[in-house]
Amino acid sequence: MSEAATLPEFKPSDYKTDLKPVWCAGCGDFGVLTGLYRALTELQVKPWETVVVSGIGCSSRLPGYVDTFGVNSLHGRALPLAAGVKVARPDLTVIAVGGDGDGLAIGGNHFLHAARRNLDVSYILMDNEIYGLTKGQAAPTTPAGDKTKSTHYGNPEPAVDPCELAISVGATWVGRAFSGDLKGTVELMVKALRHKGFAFLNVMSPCVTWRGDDQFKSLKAKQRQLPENHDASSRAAALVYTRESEIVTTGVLFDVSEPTLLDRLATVKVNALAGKPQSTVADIIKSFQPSF
Amino acid sequence: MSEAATLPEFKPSDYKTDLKPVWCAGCGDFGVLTGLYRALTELQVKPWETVVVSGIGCSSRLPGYVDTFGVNSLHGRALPLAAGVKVARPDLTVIAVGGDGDGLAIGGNHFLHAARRNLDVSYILMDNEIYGLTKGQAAPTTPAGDKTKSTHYGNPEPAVDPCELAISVGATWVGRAFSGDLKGTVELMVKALRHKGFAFLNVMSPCVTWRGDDQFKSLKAKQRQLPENHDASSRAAALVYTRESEIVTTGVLFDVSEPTLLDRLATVKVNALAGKPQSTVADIIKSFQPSF
Amino acid sequence: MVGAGGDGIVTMADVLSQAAARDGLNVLKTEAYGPQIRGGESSSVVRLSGDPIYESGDGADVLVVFSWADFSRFKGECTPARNAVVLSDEADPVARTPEDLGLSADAVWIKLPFGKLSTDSGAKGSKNLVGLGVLTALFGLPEGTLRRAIVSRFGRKKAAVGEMALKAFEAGLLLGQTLPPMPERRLAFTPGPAKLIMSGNEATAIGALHAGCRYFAGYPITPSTEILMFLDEWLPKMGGSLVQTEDELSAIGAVLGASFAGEKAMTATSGPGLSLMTEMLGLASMAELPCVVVNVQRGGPSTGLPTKSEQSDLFQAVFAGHGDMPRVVLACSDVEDSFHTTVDAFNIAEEYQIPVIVLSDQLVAGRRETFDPASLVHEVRERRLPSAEELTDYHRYKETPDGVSPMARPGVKGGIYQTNGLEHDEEGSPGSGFLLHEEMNAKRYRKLRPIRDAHTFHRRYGPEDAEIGILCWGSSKGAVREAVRHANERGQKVAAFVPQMIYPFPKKELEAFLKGVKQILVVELSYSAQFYKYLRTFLDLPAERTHVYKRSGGKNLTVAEVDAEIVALLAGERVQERVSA
Amino acid sequence: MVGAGGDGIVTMADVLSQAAARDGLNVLKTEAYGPQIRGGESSSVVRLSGDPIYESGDGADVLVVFSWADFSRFKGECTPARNAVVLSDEADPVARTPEDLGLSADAVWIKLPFGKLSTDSGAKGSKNLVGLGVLTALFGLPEGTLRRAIVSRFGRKKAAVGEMALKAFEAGLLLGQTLPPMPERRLAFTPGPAKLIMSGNEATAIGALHAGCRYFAGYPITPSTEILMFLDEWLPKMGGSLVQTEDELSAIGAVLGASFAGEKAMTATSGPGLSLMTEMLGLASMAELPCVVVNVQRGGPSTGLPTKSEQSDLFQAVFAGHGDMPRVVLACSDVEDSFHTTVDAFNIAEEYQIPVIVLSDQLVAGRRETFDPASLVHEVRERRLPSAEELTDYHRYKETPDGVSPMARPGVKGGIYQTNGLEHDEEGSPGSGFLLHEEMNAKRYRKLRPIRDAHTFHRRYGPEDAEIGILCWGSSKGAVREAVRHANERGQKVAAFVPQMIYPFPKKELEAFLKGVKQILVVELSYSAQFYKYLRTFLDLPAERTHVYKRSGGKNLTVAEVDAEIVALLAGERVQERVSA
Ligand SMILES: Cc1ncc(C[n+]2csc(CCOP(=O)(O)OP(=O)(O)O)c2C)c(N)n1
Ligand SMILES: Cc1ncc(C[n+]2csc(CCOP(=O)(O)OP(=O)(O)O)c2C)c(N)n1
Ligand code: SF4
Ligand code: SF4
Ligand SMILES: [Mg+2]
Ligand SMILES: [Mg+2]
Repeated sequence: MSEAATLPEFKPSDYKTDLKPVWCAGCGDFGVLTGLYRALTELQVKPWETVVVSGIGCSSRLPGYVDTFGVNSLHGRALPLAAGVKVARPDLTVIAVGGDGDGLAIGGNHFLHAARRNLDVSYILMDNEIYGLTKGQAAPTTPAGDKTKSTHYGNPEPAVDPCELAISVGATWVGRAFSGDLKGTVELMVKALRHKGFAFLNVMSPCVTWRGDDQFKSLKAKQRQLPENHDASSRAAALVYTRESEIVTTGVLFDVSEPTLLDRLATVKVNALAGKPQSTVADIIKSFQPSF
Repeated sequence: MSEAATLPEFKPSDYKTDLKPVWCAGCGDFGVLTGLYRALTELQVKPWETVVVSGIGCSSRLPGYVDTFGVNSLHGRALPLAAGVKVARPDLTVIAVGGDGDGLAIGGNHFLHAARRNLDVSYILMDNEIYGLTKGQAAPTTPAGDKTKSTHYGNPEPAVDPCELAISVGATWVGRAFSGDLKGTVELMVKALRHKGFAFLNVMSPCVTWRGDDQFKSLKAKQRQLPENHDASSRAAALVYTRESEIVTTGVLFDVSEPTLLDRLATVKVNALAGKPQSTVADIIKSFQPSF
Repeated sequence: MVGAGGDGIVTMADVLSQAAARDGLNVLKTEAYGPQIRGGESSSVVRLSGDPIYESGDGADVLVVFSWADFSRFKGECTPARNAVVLSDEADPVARTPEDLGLSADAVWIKLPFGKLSTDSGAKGSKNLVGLGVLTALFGLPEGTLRRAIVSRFGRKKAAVGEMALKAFEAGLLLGQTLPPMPERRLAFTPGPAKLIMSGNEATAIGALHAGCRYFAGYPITPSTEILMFLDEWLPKMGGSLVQTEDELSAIGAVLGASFAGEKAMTATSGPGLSLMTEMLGLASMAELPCVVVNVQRGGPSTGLPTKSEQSDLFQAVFAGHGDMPRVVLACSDVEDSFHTTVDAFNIAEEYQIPVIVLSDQLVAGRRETFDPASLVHEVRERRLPSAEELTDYHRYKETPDGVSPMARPGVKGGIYQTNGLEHDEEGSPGSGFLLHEEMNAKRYRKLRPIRDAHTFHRRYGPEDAEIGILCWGSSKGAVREAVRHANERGQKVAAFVPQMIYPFPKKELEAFLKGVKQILVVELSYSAQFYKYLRTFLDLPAERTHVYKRSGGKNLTVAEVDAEIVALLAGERVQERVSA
Repeated sequence: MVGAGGDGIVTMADVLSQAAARDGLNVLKTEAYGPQIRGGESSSVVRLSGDPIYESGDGADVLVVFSWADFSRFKGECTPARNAVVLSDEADPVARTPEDLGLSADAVWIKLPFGKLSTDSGAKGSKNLVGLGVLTALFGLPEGTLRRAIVSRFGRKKAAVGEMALKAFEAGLLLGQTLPPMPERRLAFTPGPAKLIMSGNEATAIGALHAGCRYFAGYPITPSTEILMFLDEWLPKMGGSLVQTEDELSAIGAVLGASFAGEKAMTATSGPGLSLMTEMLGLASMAELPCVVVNVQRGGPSTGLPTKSEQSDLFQAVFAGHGDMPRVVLACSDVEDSFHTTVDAFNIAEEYQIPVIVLSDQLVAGRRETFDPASLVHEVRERRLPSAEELTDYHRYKETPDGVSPMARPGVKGGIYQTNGLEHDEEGSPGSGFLLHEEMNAKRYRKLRPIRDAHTFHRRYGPEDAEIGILCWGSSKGAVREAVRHANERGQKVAAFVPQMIYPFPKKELEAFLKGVKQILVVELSYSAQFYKYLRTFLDLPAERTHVYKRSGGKNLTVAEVDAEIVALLAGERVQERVSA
């Protein structure tokens, strides 16, 4: 890193608020939060030029702990808010965060369309395969057959692989991390934040309360790094590492460069002006005055 | 067809109501409607044991023209309604229909989850690459760059391929048809209706009013049949025929057999009863009476 | 004027309106369509006058019908006056009688070869221009201006097309000149400076741009889509952005995001969309995010009557939302007012950091009206930003006397805060203590007082010493105002009060209006009498002197309806109507 | 009782409640938690009596505190009476004084080695059971039943665990016996037959099953999730189905689908979810699809105070939705009532084909209460189906005197129809004519009349000749009822009226109640006084004799608050409060 040579302006603690996380001791989200502090530090993002937006859930409490601008919005609506911020203010760094229920159940449609539009936002999903905040109901990522507080006799629904979904619906950068692997998580966050366009990072982030300590151990055991020679520009190659059950592959699954929503909206403006100066309200009003 | 041997009980006209479609002359949806009459006839489905559910849009007017039970619900909500009907009454044949805006914009989340659950419903999407009823705004299927009533300077959003989406999110049967090809459409509808699980049929159904007559002609020119040797059981093979631009391949892209939502809910019941007789409210009440 | 698909009714009405506006006439134009998606029958009512016009008029002085079959589909939307001049196509196979139409003896009915003449003139399919020609000859419409309007409309791309169109017009003109003149029916007016002519939706969109709105997110829905389409054309030319979102949840979400980011932002929708936005409006209220939501009412409930007007989203606008959720509701009552109300909406939203809902309706939004370009002037207010000093120890939700705390813009050092929809303290940090909740509720509601005090928007028509006081809102204003004028002309002491601010309500002003009023008449197009019930929540409306005229929408309020109520009231004959639960 | 995470407060309260219910005592138990997701501090109030109990009581007679640091987080949720017996852990590093707690001279404070004794007894981490033992010895709780309750709770899986738990209990018991006895403070009661004990959410779910509900679709949300989880366990055992949907839009959509298909169906949610369902409830109203939506209120607006109670979703329930949209709103006021209200909701929904919203709240839904098993009896009504004759020429939306048209079940030959959210004729075919719209609005609203006439659900407490009439609803009933009893005991003529049916409202019954009442006091936990404003929409509430006691939720209504209002009112000292816009 060239930044390392000069004294960095911001330390990880500069991104930390005074609020004590409400999370359970041992919650995977602590790892994500620490990772984010470090990733922001590595990128030396100015806190006041950064907005972290979330929905509702344990994981969605995260913006309160990051000393940048932040919005803890409504369950499922992180991405619409994030889109509004970014399109209105392209100068800001916008990061959306939240849980698997938030992003894939109630927020699924926004995920789909943010990815399709290649919205210039990084989206970090804390995937614990459960609804944490509401005390342990099945999420769209909960494996079929699992017993939860809302699936007493086994979950009757197959789980979705968030990375597969992201790749299929148009995300231009897709990664998978494990919050127990801090170094890897930071690395991936940095890459996601550097990506131009919609970057989706699925962080496996255990819920010790509703999925048990086992989730940590089993993820640790299952974690594999992507092979060095993985071709992240190939959709087909990326899809090989989705719907895994016995292993969990972490790394940058997919990474392509496509015009982003902001690029395309900029083109719209160019086309609209067609070389002429910006219009004023007076111009518009004039156009309503019959002038034949 | 073995049914052809005996005199069929229902003719296509038996599935027709007295209501005159409000569609523009030449609208592609006429082909879909005629196709559905024929498909129902071929399957000899009992009209009173069939429910056609739609959202809102030109295409969503269809249930009013089919003499089965029908619900013209809300914009984007055909699939939730259809799910309620089917789970509550597995004995009924349930068909969901609607437009690309209805199913992929506002209704995108339900599409995603209905497919993931492998809901036992056939879903026929009339894809005209536009919002017809509201007079010509861009749909999620409108190609990038196209000018519409809401994209004066060219659509800044890439289009989604509904079939790719369906395959990626878990539909177990995915087909593409062209409403100008009645025979092909009927064949595919019959197959979709026979499929056990979530069957998604994307019918390219031109909007002559907002996309012009060209859409018909160009689709006709672009239409290709799937090769005979296509392996519909392979996700990867199916995906080859998505995101097409110069051609439009029709046929059964994907067809696999997986436990359906109803199968899994049946298992839940079996697990719940664990061989014991059904519970009564009295049993429940008793469980709240301290008995130590 | 009424015709089948392809008869060009819409164009005919449009050309006429444009020409009249060009010559400084007042114009009010409405349109209606059949259920077909496109190419179906249509009708249009154009009212022209040198005097002010408040609504469409109950009965047309002149009725042009190309197809009687289609005419019958527009019952209630296109009715001739009893003494109307009716011009119909002699080739129409359907026969009608003056009795069918309720015409009186002094009506005039002329059957003309519109279709034939159009073909003969060489401009096939131009019945509408032939019709315009006839009208011009018969009623003294501005001939030269109409010619220019036609050329401008049809000849823009190809001069030949314009000339062809003119031929049809001239043919009609000639035909008209052969008809017995009706001097007493001719339009009397002096040409003046050109007026603006636009729809309520357009005025709303222009109001937004004038107020500084540079971000719009929306999802199409009749009858509001025109706002989205208009802004799609203009916002990029003004450096703004528009996103057509995947649904209304996303639209209002993006608006709040843009607002948080410091932009003036809005969305526009209609009933179903507003219902979907209910939860997100609560976030706006709780997190104190300025935003403007324009809701163009149509017939409800549910998908209802998407192309018809109604005033039944009042409850949704004023009361919807879980929890105690302050918001502001404004209503626009005509086209010009749509501009001003939208600017007011932004001013209030930004100054008080509160969601503002603008209730328009299909009637106002869809009709075209003329007005003076000079009237589009309106002060623009801005958000309160933290001062440099405030930024040294910034609390986003600091308690203030008026409840408004300075709101930092992202990018400003020292302005950092995290907001949320959870109850929160002055910093924005979540808290669930009762006292905090009570204080914060009080802070959020406190803002309503200065809003009401500073913006006592309402109109008042009729004499100061009125005996009958009519209360109505929104687009009902047109018919009520005209009815009040009629009554006053008859010497009856009738006045009307029309609030522009619906919530909070200009209560003092209403109470002042009602002082001395003997009988109160509430007029509205809502089956369940939403306006009346809403008024009751803060106003004592004694049963013995309060009357409610309410009905479903689907047909615009007519002057005759209001007239009849006034007359019955004055005669002591009005039966008290039971308002259902 | 209050403790840190791990102190086992919840279990302690639970075991005590179960044992008391077993012995036929009346029990009312509430719980509260800190903001931590899990493992944080918690508190519980358990009230026991041989007499009826209406609410938690304002101050606890006995306060057990394992940690004073945590105690301070439950201000308002766990307060000792002035003369309370306080039992605290002598090892607690935080010091408190009787003055801090507002104790009077006759209070008793004993510091005990809860933690130490638990460790010494061999059952480490069982402070709670030691505490139970002490309480039993001091206040004469049913010793034997408690032992059995402990064994049943802890020994279910492993007998040894049960025995260990018993040891801690016995250690506490012994300790308690060494303390100076307080005979006047002992619980006096005669054991009786066991009572049921359950939460409001459980009673609601059981009510639904009793009413015949066999389909549930829902999305988790505090504080309603227990209903979903309960039904997830029981519905499949009863042949029913439950689907946890992707969101609330889908939940209510699926419920309407199931209802169309002929099943009794429901969903349960809380404010944010209800807001999201607004549009779909309009479809239910328009298409006349029976459905039940249980809304467990929490603090709002927006995400608000998710774990606290409030009565601020009244407007949303009664008024939300674009268009004129009839619906029915019921409110349950205690646990047993939750059962009956839910059955009523299904009965009304099914009989009248209308969406019914049941307003519960966190207080009623989350607390546990005892009652007699025999009280869970309630008639069940069914949907009106078309007769064989009606099926020969079936019109789904046939006009009828009460507005209810027979509804065919899919699968029935001859019953075919297509429904929709567009305005429609008797067949269900779309139409946008004004007359049709007016007729159909009338049909849909007409149903409210028989509903109101047949179900005049309300409660009335206090003397017939009351001078003060209190109006409240939902969970406020408990404190109000108790306050009325106090007042009556003081000889004051105070009565209360508590509707169970909120919309339509039992207006005649309320008017009868108010006859003779001199002063009216409206009591509610809504900052903006939603109930009061709602009452005004149909009731004249003269300012000079109407008083409103309203405040935000977040803290339950106490008897003392209501008492104070009554006293002030009677003394003519109550200052008229300004209700904000
Ligand atoms: C509209 C709405 N519906 C439901 C809820 C309740 N709710 C809050 S968080 C949550 C799910 C939490 O799961 P997830 O998003 O995976 O986050 P986690 O707690 O697991 O981090 C739900 C259902 C809500 N707040 N708003
Ligand atoms: C909640 C809501 N939002 C918007 C609308 C308006 N609306 C009706 S149909 C439609 C889109 C139509 O497009 P599509 O679904 O593709 O159907 P098509 O008309 O093209 O067949 C829209 C936006 C609505 N009825 N309800
Ligand atoms: S409940 Fe689970 S997700 Fe929530 S804070 Fe606790 S461990 Fe983390
Ligand atoms: S507008 Fe388009 S989609 Fe709608 S009926 Fe006409 S041709 Fe068909
Ligand atoms: Mg989760
Ligand atoms: Mg379409």
